[in-house]
Amino acid sequence: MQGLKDRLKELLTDGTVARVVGWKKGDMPYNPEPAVFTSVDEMDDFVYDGFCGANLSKMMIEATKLEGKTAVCLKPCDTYSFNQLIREHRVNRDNAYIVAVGCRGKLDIEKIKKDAKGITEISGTELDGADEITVKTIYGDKTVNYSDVLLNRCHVCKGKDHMISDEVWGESKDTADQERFAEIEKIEAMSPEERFEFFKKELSKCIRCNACRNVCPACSCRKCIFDNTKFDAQQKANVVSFEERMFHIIRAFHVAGRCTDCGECSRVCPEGIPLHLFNRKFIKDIDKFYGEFQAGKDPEAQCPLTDFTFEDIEPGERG
Amino acid sequence: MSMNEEKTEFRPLIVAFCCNWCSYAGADLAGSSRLSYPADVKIIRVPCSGRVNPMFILRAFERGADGVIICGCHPGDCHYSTGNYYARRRMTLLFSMLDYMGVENGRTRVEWCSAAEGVKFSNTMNEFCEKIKSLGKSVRLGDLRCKD
Amino acid sequence: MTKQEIEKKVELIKEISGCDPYKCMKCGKCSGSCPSFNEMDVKPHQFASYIINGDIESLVGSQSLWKCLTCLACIERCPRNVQPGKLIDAARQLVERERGGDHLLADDIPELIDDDVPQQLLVSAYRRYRR
Amino acid sequence: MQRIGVFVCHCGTNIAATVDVKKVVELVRFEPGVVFADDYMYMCSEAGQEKIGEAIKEHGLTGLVICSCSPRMHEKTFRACAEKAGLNPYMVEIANIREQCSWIHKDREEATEKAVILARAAIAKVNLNAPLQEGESPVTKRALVIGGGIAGIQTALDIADAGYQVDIVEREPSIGGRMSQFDKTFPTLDCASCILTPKMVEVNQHPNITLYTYSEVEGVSGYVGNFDVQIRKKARSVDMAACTGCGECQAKCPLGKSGKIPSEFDRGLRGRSAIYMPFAQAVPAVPVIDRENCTYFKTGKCGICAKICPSKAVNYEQEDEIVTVKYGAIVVATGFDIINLDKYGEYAYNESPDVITSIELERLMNASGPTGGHLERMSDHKQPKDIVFIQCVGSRCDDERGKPYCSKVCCMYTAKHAMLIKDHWPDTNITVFYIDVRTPGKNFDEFYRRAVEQYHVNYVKGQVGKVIPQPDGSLMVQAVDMLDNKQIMKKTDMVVLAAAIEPNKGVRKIATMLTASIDNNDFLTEAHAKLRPVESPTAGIFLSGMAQGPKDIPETVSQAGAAAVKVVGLLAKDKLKTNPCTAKCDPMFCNGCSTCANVCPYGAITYEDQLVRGPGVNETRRVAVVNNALCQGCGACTTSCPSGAMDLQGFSNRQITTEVDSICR
Amino acid sequence: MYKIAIKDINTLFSKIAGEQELILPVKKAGQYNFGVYEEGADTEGILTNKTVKSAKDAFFPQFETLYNVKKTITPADELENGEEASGTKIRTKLEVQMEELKDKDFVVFGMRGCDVKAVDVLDKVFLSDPVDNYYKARRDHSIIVALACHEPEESCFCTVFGIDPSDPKADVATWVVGEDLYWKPMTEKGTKLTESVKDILSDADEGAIEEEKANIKAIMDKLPNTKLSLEGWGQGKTDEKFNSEVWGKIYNPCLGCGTCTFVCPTCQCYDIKDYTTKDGIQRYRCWDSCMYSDFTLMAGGQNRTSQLQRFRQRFMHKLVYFPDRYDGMFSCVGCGRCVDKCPQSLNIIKVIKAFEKAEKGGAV
Repeated sequence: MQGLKDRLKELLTDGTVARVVGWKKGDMPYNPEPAVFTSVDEMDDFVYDGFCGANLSKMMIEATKLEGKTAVCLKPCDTYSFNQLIREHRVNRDNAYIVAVGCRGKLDIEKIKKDAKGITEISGTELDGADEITVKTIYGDKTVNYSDVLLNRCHVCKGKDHMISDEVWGESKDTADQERFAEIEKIEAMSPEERFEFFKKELSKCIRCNACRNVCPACSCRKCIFDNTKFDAQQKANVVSFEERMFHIIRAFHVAGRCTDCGECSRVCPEGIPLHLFNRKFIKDIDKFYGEFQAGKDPEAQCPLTDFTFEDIEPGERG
Repeated sequence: MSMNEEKTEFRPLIVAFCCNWCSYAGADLAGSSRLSYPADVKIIRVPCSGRVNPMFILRAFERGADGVIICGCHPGDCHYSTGNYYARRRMTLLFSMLDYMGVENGRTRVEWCSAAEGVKFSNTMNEFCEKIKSLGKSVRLGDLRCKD
Repeated sequence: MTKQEIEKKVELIKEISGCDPYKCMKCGKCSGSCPSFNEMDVKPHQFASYIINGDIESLVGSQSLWKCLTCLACIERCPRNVQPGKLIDAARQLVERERGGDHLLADDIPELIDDDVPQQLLVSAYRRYRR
Repeated sequence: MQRIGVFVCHCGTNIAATVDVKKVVELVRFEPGVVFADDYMYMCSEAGQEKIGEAIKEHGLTGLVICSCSPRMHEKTFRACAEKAGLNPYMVEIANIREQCSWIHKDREEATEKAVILARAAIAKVNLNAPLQEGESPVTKRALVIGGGIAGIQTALDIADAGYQVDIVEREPSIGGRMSQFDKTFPTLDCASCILTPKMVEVNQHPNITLYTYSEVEGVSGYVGNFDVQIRKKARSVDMAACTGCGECQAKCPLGKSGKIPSEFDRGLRGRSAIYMPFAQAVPAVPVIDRENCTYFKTGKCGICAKICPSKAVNYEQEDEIVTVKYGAIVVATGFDIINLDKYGEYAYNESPDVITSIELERLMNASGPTGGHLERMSDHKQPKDIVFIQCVGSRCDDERGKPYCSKVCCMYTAKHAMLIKDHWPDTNITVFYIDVRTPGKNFDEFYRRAVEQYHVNYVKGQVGKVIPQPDGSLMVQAVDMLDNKQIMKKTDMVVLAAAIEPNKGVRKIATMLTASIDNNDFLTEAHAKLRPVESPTAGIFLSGMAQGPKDIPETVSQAGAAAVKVVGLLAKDKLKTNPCTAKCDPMFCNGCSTCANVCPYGAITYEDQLVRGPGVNETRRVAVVNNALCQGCGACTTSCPSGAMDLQGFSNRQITTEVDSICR
Repeated sequence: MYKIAIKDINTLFSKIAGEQELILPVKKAGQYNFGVYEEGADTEGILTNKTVKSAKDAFFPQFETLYNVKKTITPADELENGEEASGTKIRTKLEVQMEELKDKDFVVFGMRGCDVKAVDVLDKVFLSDPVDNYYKARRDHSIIVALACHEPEESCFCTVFGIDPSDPKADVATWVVGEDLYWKPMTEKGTKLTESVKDILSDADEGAIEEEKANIKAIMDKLPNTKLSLEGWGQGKTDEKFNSEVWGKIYNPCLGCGTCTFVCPTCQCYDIKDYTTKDGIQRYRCWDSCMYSDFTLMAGGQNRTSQLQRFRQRFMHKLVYFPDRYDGMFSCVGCGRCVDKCPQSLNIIKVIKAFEKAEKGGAV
């Protein structure tokens, strides 16, 4: 981490970049926040460890509008999002300096907290840390395996390769140990009634805070259609079950073919709704109906929803 | 007594989005050929099936529709050459998602119907109405507030 | 035969053959191709109209059924996909089924095979007499 | 708030019989925005329209809802009526209570209820309508004709004669097309080149016509009135200005005599030189060098043509040239070809040189053809004594080998061939195997009957199953005579196949460039099969000749004239009115993500950096811009736009949503 | 002072729920949230886990209908004798149907010290003139059974606002001590409720809870954020804090989502909207968030147009404007929910610390 910090400071000092988009040390051992650093002094608070799960590519929409280059730390999965943003002309590639940082999977604090309240210190979460991490709490100390408390998305990791970079720092690890579509298939195998009950239960928790939307790098609209008074779609009435469904279906639909499956939506949901189940369903369908497609892999590839073939299957057919 | 029976019979509310060039004309042909279909079907004219935003479909369900059908030109015949191809992909994904969420498969449908297919239009509408009647009132996608 | 019986048989022929006799445009290419034409009392180009007109009795009673070599020439060349060969094969199966001779048991087969039987005939027989 | 007038039409009893018109009027009177509601026997009649006009003035109406027949029927009428009374025509909406209500429902109560709902939806929509102005775009007064066959030639001449500039792009070295290959034409039997050549010359000399031969359309952009077309002028290797057309070069070309290069014009029945004019009367009379076969281009040696050319016109250094020209209208006259017969093994076309297609027969009978007009078998150059004609080879075919349609001209040209042969060599025995003889047309059936009655051509109802080449060089034809119910085994000297015709292969590429639609058989689609038969659905694109469907020469010429009139009608305008129901981008919401441009079939969306100012926003950013003249209003972009920035005027998101709401109320 | 064995706690809930509505933490799809108690519900973990949203919904629901307007149209031929259709052949009528106010008592169980204090904050807003009838009705009928925090978490900092998590002030206070839940009525309402469930409670000694209280205090002392200083915040600080450059440095990661405002027990902003129904409109109100770009949006595009302004607004309101308006009372109760839930790990503690650091001259 120190090496990375030094390198970023160097980039700032030698004028290669005007600012750095990275993570800032939190006030607790596990809550670093995404931040923009503009000076070497500020960089003292820079941190990169297992809790730096946030996908910083979306911050580059604003950052690359500013004068001078912006350095950004992107993990392998974040680079897909960045590529997708390039494709949609949302970031200015020329104004970005991509430091591709290594990743051995990111940690889910909720999983750690499940049996560790009153955390005061966590050690061993750095990129080159051990397989075990130590959690100190006021109620006693605990150790857990790094791989046991990964974010769900890391279990279906897309791989350790960065899709775009200007320089690479650190080693990455492919943490995939689960079938990407296993969760989807499990739901598909349920009866329609069971599926309906499942989603009703999950979605009824939704508080319409819009965290999923606002964190999503594909939801990069300047103004969301749900905030667009012209569409007459704005609603904040969360208890009306239809609203959440409409919101989540349409949100997933709008990012279909553009979603890189970065998993930020599920990570940030305050109610723990597995929102990726919607996006991943579309990805699965697209793969099945129109051939395999990974958004953000190739910035030139045509999005499946703005494309067609004469032989496409008919709606309602299940392939 | 017969009055009561009539009232309890379920009359579905069906919204049909028809493209101006083929299906709307097909509906007109069904009309001028006096091919009847239930009055439960209400047609909204759109320039092209590619104009049908999934939000319109969900909106219809939100407001109490029991079934939504989208009619467009046959693939290859789109007045705008490609609109229905995009619509086909969009609707394929949307319908699959609705199915995935446990909404009854069959409340939504896409049918390609040309300006010459008045018979097909009428048959399709009759069939779709029957299907929706068999599924009953849409509950899973409806907005609770729309209920009386 | 009653009207219902005829209809049933027509349906059966259509089902077995998978062909639509109504597509015939009476071009005669089948008869122009048929090696057994002179042997037949009902000519290949007439098959479709016999079925359309419901004259099943004459068709199944005709010699043509047993004169067709199943050479597939008419099936190959029919421009309308009516494929008279398949129609006549279907009529033949209809007769065979009524006679109860519409299937072979695996145990019966060795007896039937002698060295002169061409492989193709066996395959053709299997196809025709399977349940 | 709008001031809406609702007018409910009885349509005699068409509507009133099943819909309680008076009740509809009463029930919609209280809808938001409605200030006036009335009914009338025939709303579209003069009196009905007057009533509407008066109401607009008297009640200060800002919007109209007409509950009547389909908008496809009378929307235009009522829009014009509104405009006459000073109301923007796009403030009119039609509730279709005839085709989609009264005509299909029997129960009066039910129909009335539905009529009210449809009216309400229309009212809700009008509440959100905004006046739209038709835009204007200028018209470039020059037309392009793609294809220089008889269809293209006639269209170009007619346009040029009307006083407009017109260019012809022809892929081959000469114009003339298929007709120049023919010997005689039915039903009058005049010589094809006698009637075509003068037209070709006229084209060449017409001050208003520019010829681009040996050229291809490379790219098309723009829209009706304003097309930009890139034309590739392939390197001819001969200076058009210097060449006198003396023909020395082709006479001296060493490859000329070898017969190694099959002549395309003669359908491969003889060879040609590497520097060549396809035929003697070629226009322009300037040869081209076929670089693929020319020894000079292959090995760098030879160069005889350049040496002997008296006017030093041969130029090996010439390169392809691309010119971009502006046009107001484009006519597609790409013509036809016959299908490939590889899949028809039973006719032995690839096996025997004496099985030929009808076009080959044309060349064989043509005085300027490979045999000098003497009919002979290609195998032994003997004159055939017995000829069999087979009709419908690949036409009316339901499988993938052929075409499902009737090729339309074969029956007539076969009768023509039979008669011509009988005329020259009366003792030739001719048999025609046919499925049906189709001769609708002026003097057509008489023509066919003459072949039977006067020339005793043997017409046999039945088809040939197989043609078997015999060791002695003859052909055995196995066929059926369906009327005699006899199979025929017939020995003959020559078999002529009436192969199905199909659109020229290049048409698919051209149609894609023009965004003109084609049908499953690759024929260009008309805007309307009956009412707009020479126009493509894409504005500014017109159809002429076989590219649109099988037809004979008189029909082609009349269609060519019709297309020309349509073109002239377009070019005569200084400005075009554009459809105002186009897409519109709200820069405040636009992400500049290019999704909409990806789905636009007309290339109507471009991106530019625009200064966007609004609450909290003051920056220059990439936003979508719609070209109103190009946009046809399909709305594909609006659905693909995730932020809802793109909207369609006349069918806006809010308008459709409100219709949905209103119907589902 | 009473007690009940925790293993029998469902009996207590059943009893309460039998007499009136009971709202308590409910586990649904892996998350705890306040909800209506249903017979036989799984109450495992509800005594120790923090809910995602606070109990605010019980008094000020995220969505509530205010009234309906109904339009009826009667054709003339259907009018009853004596009714008159004036002018036209149809009579239309508009009716306003007020939503009924809460008129039955209900119990909220399991609110912590912070949540209870948060209700005081809401009271200031909704019960001062003009009084909000919908809120008042709910408050009048609510009986709060609070629960001392058995296991405070590292995000907790209620003591900063003078709240004692070991001794919640409510109608009834309860403590988890060993295998038992101790129960102490504190108000008249509380005593009445206790009377109704007395037969399933047993008498207990007050001494037992003293140890639990001391425990809780000791834990609170050890927690990292309980020493936070509020110096420099409160009344009269508007100009100084509003114009500070610190905001510009720290707002950046804020997504502008509404998570913090929706999980907050004291955020009280709402929006009122109309929904078109079959035959009229329904006027409802729902929570709004000052983090949203369409919050208090006016025709001209105002009010706050940048995320910096919106971000500043929320914390200024909690720590400066509210104290200014209500005698120094902060509208944060240190429950720590926003600390737990912010997608970007941004929170009020970081804001306060950033200002502290900046005032000491450090880089922010």
